[in-house]
Amino acid sequence: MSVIIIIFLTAVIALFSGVFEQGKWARYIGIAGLLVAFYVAFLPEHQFFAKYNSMFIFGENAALFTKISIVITLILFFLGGFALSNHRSHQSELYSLILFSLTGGIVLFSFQNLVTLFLGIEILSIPLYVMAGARKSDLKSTEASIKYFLMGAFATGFLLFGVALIYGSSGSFDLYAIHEFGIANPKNLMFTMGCVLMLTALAFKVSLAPFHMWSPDVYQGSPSLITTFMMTVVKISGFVALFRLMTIGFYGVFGEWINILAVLVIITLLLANFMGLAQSNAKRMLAYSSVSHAGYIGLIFFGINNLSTYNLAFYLFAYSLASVGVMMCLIYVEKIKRESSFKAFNGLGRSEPILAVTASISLLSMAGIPLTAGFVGKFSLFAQAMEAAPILVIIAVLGSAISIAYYLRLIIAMFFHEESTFNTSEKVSLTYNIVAVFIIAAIISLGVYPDLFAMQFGL
Amino acid sequence: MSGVLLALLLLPLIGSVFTFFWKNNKFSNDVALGFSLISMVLAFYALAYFNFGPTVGQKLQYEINVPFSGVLRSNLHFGIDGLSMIMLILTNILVPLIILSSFNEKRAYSNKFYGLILLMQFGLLGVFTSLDGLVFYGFWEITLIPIWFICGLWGQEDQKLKFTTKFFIFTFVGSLFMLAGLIYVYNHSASFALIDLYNSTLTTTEQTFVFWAIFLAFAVKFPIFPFHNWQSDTYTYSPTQGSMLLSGIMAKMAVFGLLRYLLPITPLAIAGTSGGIVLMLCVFTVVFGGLIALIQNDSKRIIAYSSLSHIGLIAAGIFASALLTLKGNFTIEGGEGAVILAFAHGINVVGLFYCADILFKKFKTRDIRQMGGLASVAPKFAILFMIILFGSLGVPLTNGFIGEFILIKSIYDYSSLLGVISGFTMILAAGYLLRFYGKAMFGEGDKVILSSVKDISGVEFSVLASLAVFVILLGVFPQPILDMANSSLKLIYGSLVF
Amino acid sequence: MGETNTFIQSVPLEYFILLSTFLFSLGVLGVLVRRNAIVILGCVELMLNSVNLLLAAFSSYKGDGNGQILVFFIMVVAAAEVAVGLAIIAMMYRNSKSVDISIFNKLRG
Amino acid sequence: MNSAENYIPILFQAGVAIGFVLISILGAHYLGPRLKGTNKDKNFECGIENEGNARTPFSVKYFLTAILFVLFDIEIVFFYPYAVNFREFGLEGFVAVLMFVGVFFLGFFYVLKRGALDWDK
Amino acid sequence: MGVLTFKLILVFGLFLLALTVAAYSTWAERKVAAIMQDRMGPSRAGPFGLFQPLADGGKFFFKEDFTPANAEKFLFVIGPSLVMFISLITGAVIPWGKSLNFGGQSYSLQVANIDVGVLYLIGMVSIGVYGIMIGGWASNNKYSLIGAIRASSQMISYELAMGLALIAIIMMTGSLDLKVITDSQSTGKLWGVIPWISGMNWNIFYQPVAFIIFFVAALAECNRHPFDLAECESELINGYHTEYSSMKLGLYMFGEYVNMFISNALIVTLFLGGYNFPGIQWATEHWSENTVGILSILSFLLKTFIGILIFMWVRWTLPRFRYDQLMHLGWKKLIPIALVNLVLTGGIILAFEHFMK
Repeated sequence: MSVIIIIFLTAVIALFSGVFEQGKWARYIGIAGLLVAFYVAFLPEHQFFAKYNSMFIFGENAALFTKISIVITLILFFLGGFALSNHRSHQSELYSLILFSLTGGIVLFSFQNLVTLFLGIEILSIPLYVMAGARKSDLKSTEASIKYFLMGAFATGFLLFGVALIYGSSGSFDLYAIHEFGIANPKNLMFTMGCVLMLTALAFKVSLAPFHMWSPDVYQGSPSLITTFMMTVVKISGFVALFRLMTIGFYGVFGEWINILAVLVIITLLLANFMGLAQSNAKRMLAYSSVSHAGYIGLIFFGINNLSTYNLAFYLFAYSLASVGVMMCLIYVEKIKRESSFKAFNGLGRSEPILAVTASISLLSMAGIPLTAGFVGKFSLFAQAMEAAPILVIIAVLGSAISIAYYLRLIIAMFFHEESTFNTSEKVSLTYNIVAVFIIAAIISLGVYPDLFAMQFGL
Repeated sequence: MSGVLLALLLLPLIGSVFTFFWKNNKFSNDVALGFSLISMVLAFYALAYFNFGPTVGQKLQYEINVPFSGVLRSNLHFGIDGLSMIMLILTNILVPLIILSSFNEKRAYSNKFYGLILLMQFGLLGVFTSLDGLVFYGFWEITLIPIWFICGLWGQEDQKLKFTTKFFIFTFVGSLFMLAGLIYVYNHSASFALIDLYNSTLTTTEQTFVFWAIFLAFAVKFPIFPFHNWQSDTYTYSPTQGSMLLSGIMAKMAVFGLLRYLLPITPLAIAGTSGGIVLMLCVFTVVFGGLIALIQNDSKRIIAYSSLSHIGLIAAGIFASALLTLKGNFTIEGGEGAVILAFAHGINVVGLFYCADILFKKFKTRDIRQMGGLASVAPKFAILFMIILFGSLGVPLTNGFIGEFILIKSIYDYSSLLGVISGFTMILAAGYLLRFYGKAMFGEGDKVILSSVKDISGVEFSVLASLAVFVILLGVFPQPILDMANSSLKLIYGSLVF
Repeated sequence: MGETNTFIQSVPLEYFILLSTFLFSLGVLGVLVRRNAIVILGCVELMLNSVNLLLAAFSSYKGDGNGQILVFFIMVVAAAEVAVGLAIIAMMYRNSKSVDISIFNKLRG
Repeated sequence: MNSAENYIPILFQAGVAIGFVLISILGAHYLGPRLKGTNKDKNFECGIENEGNARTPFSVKYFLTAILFVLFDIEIVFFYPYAVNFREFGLEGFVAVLMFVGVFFLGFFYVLKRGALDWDK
Repeated sequence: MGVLTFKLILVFGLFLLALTVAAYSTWAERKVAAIMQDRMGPSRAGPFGLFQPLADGGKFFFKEDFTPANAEKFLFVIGPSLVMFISLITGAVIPWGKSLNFGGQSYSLQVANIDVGVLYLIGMVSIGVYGIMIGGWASNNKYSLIGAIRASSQMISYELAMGLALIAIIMMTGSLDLKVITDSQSTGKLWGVIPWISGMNWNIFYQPVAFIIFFVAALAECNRHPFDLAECESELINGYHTEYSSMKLGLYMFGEYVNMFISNALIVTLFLGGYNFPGIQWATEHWSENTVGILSILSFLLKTFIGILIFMWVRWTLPRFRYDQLMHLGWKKLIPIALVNLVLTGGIILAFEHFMK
């Protein structure tokens, strides 16, 4: 909880830096605050917060996911200077909104009560609605914002109706009380209905097909840095919340929701990957790829064992790193070319080899090529789900196979075109190169030596 | 002694990185050649100290076993047995020759090109020496990336990207299924160590699933009908060195994987209907490849389909012996034939591709109908080409003969009908290869071209000559390879006996 | 609490559930059918408020105050959503001179 | 003391109010004269011709005021339950409310500084 | 006589009272203005022009009921109706007097004694905005729209301050029930030190700041001077009811005056001791229930009328604000002051209780 407080205060300070015409410091304030929070996440929780345990427990798992999210957000902050250079006038707001959103995400890692779950989701989402529309005069950004907002609010409605039904049947919001009620009354219709509604709502939030229809549009229309945030931290938060809720709270009606989830995962894997093939815009392709990754992560619910949380964390971290890696490249291209079609990437390998290599390795990591973190993540998921649902794994394998086709298109665009379409005078900044090298190092080292993750993030 | 293997593995990697960042394009080929030659010397050093004894030969030597991931239950486990040694030697012979074969060509970013070739060598060596399922899979996939870049970036025509990407996706799909299969076995065994994978207890149904999942990867890599779709296009449009790597060494990954992983892990599945089906497919591939090759006019395509035919024969032999063994008649003949033909095929196909490349350089076309009469102006080339061609044909006293003979015999032992059918391979090969040779070397050639071409250069000669030496050497003296393979194969086929 | 309970409990719980479900469905239908962004926002609010009603009813029947606490939070969040939503719709109107969401087909391939 | 009966008189009062409103609207409708005419039925524009639609966009300040009202009003709603149980919560509750007020002021101050309430600009 | 019967009678009585008060407020307003400006004021209809309101009412009924051609017909009617409706039912929770006794049974002089009376009031006040907004929008007239927007912006802005001021009162009594709030002002020592007058323990003595805020907010809520920016003639003709005529206009006008009456009743209830009069405790012990009841009603009405007079006094004395000044006052002054007041109230009460222990 101290982490939440630190990040919240950082956000407030960053926000007020803009008020006092010092918006250019907001990024550094955010970075400093995140570093402090990252450090604090390694410390044991202060005793003072024990009395809020009925709402909120910042346990080991929460700390693990918090660290991951903070690392990703830090990277985004480093990228922010270039990515948000068009938003100078309200950059402090954007940074503080990112931090507020992160706060909501951390609440989701540690909720103990459906009330906190709901609040976490809203704290996570509402800043995002604003951030999606950050390019105020751009109709695309507006469209992204309004679609995200309407869909998000719609999903919130379902979530709350589910919460109400669960409260009505079990008489409590407490996760463990619900857990016990579910075990005692697995056939309670109202409880099951509530469970299904909440599952639907969270499927909306993590964009599992067929509830994904908002995400390509939103991801494409939002400013790229914000898209990256949505693809990474938001997805981490959403999945951790879903995971906690389903495996702890609704354990009693496991048999009911696991089938629904299986169907969702199958649809997601096939649909998103096929749609990804059909795209001509790299950003939109990445959006579909993000949706398809929701499908892979969905495998975590099958064959749950004591390593599941670790697998989830690893996959999410690997996926987030890869997303940042690709999006970083996309941010650069979009900035220079003012568009993000595959064609815009032509010849990037010549003019900006480091960025292009980062993007390629990230894409290969997403596809699950060995020696990248993505492979280890996918492998763990497949290995876990293989026992419980081999069919799903086969479909996931097929999905991966399809996905490699569209990932390759981007790599081809970057490396296989002789003519460079980039103006050489606009070189990428040092920060980007450092971040790029960091991402390459992280992806490769996690892929070569996966236990590093367990060591660094304290499992 | 494990240092030798470590050096052998790391040297290409270091060479790759070094070459990749080597600014000077002029010397990058020399640097790459240097690295590969050192690697070759190391390989022969390892061979020299390799213990061939009939009982010790099956034991792993030069073993490296480093704990790697506790979470994934996997170790970095490498080691060399007879089977690995053969593949290791093949790789280390061919890579320097492949690099040397490109010396005459000017290409952009040649340092990157050689870096990728060395990276490829690293992956191949890893595949052939790894003794852990996960590590094996890792190296298996790693080989894909450099070859994709090599073929895609330095390929010959506009369509290169389309076909290399097709190749990538085909093989990647296969690999993923292999991953699924390996995971299934892994879930039922203590760890990813090879020995644990062997000892996993699976029912026939489960094994059938695993068998087809893993076989798919090998079938694509071989390739075996109906997964051959990518092959001829990719071979055709790749740069010559890419085709050499693909057909000469990468296809052998599948042979190796079949023997090392598929047979011992899924004996029950092979004993069921799956083994028979696969054998049929392989035999069909043999005939199919040969027939298609007969009607091709594109030099590289002829080689591609001939390769398809030979590889099909290898796979068919392996399965025929496996099926025989499972019936109770223990035999390792198919395995022996497969190993020796794999080695021979590696050398022959590289030579053939190089000859095709030389022909292309002389005639500026790959259409054999537009060639002709070269024998009169390039006698050295004609002779070396002939030797390699004979090896590929399986003429006695060349390296192809023994392998093909043993393989056809082993298939015949299992089923006389299939044996007879697969025997057509030799006749078909004679048909298409001699047609190729005849069209290219004799007959009426274009006088203008013929008047301007010279005989092969020194580099070309040295490559072809080295290959020709191996063709004859192994044809006369194949015993060392059989000895090396023997103990490993006994172990592998022995695991099929219940 | 006790006194309030008797008052609310004079109406069967099923009525509350049915009414809330009806209102909720109405909201869902509205969101799906209508094309005017403001009306959709209104429908979302209807959904949230039907949940409030349901929670308040459950809370009274169970004699447990927690449900009403969530009602408060829902109200707050709904307000925040309305604030953000209206701002977004105002931005939309400024950019496109319309609040009809069917004009949004700019984001394709 | 709180039962449905307590609310019934409100219904009476509502009924009376509705009755009065209905009577006066309908009464005036039927009692007064009715004259029609194109010019007469136009909107009042101080004697000049009507120009365009009356529902034209107006200053965004008004929207902002409405949005801020919704936000601050809902924050005020939180005070009501606290105020009722103020004595029971004691010091701890007061500290919590002080924090809440602090956040309220943060938001207020932000809005103020960002010029959302500057009507003279 | 059953409770409900009594309530029905009370409702009617209250209705008539509200109408009468509203009607005569118009008269009083003109008279007050006349006195302040040294004029006669209405004097033709009846003695001192006392029948003037009746004449006005009649005139409203017989004027043409005009509807602009491009107005939203339905909303055009709903607007004024809503204003009138809301102002009429707001009074339901106010305790108009102590109690009356008929046939041995005691009847509370509060139409609906509900325990969330304050919330009811706040809710009704909020809905009042809709009547004005709908009317202004439905007219399809630029002046009307601007007037309506101004009016609603102003009303919601001051609603915040009003709500915050109310919370301080609620913190003191710990109840949302207006009856309880009134009762708490009848007993106890003033400031804990002046024990000898009962019925004078008024909240205004404890919460002068809240009272001032509430009073100002009430002025603004009623769109009264000096906050009647919505209908300033020089800028907006007549604001949101520019297009209205006949009884629809009458409803708006009447609604406003009823609102003023109810607002003052509320101020009296919350701050000025409600129906309490000095010595009410003594009177309850010594006099009959009905006597006290009637006295309490009179006391309540007296305070209310004084409040209305002050409203009028303000109207004819102070100049109109500028719109930016109006909003600045509401947002930048009243809201922070009310918040600080709230925190101080809490702190002082807690400290006081702590030291008393």
